[in-house]
Amino acid sequence: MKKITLFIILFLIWMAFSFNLETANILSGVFAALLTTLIFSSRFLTSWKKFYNPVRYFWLIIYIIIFVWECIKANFDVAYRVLSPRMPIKPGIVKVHSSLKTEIAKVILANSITMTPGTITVDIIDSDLYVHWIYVKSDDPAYYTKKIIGRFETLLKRIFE
Amino acid sequence: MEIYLIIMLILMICGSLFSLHAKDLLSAVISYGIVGFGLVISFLLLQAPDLAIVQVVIEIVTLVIMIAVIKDTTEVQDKQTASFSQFIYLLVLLLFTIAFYLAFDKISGSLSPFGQHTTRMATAYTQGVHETGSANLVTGIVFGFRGYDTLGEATVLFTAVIGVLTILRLKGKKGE
Amino acid sequence: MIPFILCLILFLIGLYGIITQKNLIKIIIGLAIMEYSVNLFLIMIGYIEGGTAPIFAEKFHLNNYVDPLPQAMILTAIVIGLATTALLLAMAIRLYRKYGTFDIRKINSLKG
Amino acid sequence: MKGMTIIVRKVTQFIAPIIFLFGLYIVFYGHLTPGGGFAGGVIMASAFILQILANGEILDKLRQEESGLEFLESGAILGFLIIAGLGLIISSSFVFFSNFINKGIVGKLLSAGMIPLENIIVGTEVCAAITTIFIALVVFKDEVAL
Repeated sequence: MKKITLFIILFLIWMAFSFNLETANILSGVFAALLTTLIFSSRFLTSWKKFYNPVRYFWLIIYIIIFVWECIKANFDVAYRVLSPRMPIKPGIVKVHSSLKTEIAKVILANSITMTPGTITVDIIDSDLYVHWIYVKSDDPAYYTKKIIGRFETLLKRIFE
Repeated sequence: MEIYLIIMLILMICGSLFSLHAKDLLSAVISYGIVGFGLVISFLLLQAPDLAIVQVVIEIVTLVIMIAVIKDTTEVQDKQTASFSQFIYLLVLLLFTIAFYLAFDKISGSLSPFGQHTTRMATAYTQGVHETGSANLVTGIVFGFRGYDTLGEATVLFTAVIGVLTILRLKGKKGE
Repeated sequence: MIPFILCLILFLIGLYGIITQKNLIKIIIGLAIMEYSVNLFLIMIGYIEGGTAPIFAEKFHLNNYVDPLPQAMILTAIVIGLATTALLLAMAIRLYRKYGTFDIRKINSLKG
Repeated sequence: MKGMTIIVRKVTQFIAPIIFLFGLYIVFYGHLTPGGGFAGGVIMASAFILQILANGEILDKLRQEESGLEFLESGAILGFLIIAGLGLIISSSFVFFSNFINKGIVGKLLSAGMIPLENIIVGTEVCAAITTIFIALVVFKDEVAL
């Protein structure tokens, strides 16, 4: 079943690459996706059932919108810090505890943190994320956990768990 | 068009000079990447997308291999002192420069200026779409008109792989 | 004419690296730079001002292609370049394992 | 050889099949769009290289893979020679590398006679060769130290 999921995803990607509906193209797409599935399926995800749940895709769209909005806000914040002559930066690494269970959700969370300007995920160890922050606002763990991952975490829980 | 190419070439020259004079090997290898990726952009400017695709992947693979080779070596280059042999090297280099410049001066008369190439040789190839049936003319030449070259290239690649394996493998396949 | 001369300068820098550098990795880098400059020079010869990439399109029949012959030759040369670089790096690794250095002067004096 | 952090490993699970599929696409459409056997072969090899670097492989397993890759590479050169020789035997013109299959319409996927076949074979050969070089340089390097 895991293999069929991978096959369907790869075949859709092939059709997006080539973008025509001739018989030869579809046959070669089936062949290519089959070959790729046979080689790479042993390392692919195990939880395939979540791919066929439309509610998760709805939350994914909302997540993308919120992510873009956060990104724009962070962009302006970093631009202000770069342009202002006093250089108001206070860099440091904070340890953020995340309550997400699955690995893939933690990785997506880490990548979202990295892609917003000003914060970079350095490493994930068990369920702690080590985040480099351009301006450490306070030393209180509850405050910065909410500040960094608060909005993302609840949505990711709905998408992946 | 020509001005962009000149800018890219100057960037490549700076990158190569820095790469040859860097203190430690890691920064030398990384700034060598400037030359390769500059070459990719030059290929795109010169309307050669096939070569750009090959070069960008080859460059990444070369960088990965080079970094893997020098990863656990911590060698810092010591200051080169001016000695007699150094003087001889510079003299040889000067002679080579003069020789190459004279040769270049000689052939540049027969070269047509940049961008004014007349496709005398390649006229048959550019009209050969209906002979090979391949819309990409480069692929048509590589496999159609010049198949022998491709066969030779495959053989050279095979020989290089055998050479790498022979040099690097100490134990036999049986593991004795 | 200026791009051709800059290409020659790039070639000479590679030659300078091979002649004067003492580190094996830097000699390999110099060799690769020479190879790149030659590739670029040959592609530059075939360029036509205002020409399109040599891919035949059914819709518009303008026959103003860039010369495809040098491109086809360089396509194979690039892959061979990777193979030769890999072979040289393999030899460098063996020398490093034996003598513990990349410096050719030390390797020369340690030999025997 | 050690692997990398969980971020790299998880993302590689998604990216590596897509890179491999893109390489196959470049090979199959080599006679219509930019690319071809050489470019596609190197892209396919880079998918394997990414996997080996991210996950970190066991030496014995890589040894087996490497002997399989050598077999693939030699087989690809043999196939190239056979395809070249077929022109000598079957076609009416008796030329090495004769393109005797029907050419079809320029711009369709099934066109250009033998060229797609040769593209696929060269792609296999380049992919096997570069993966072998990588495995030899990165993994057997550690073996030499023993």
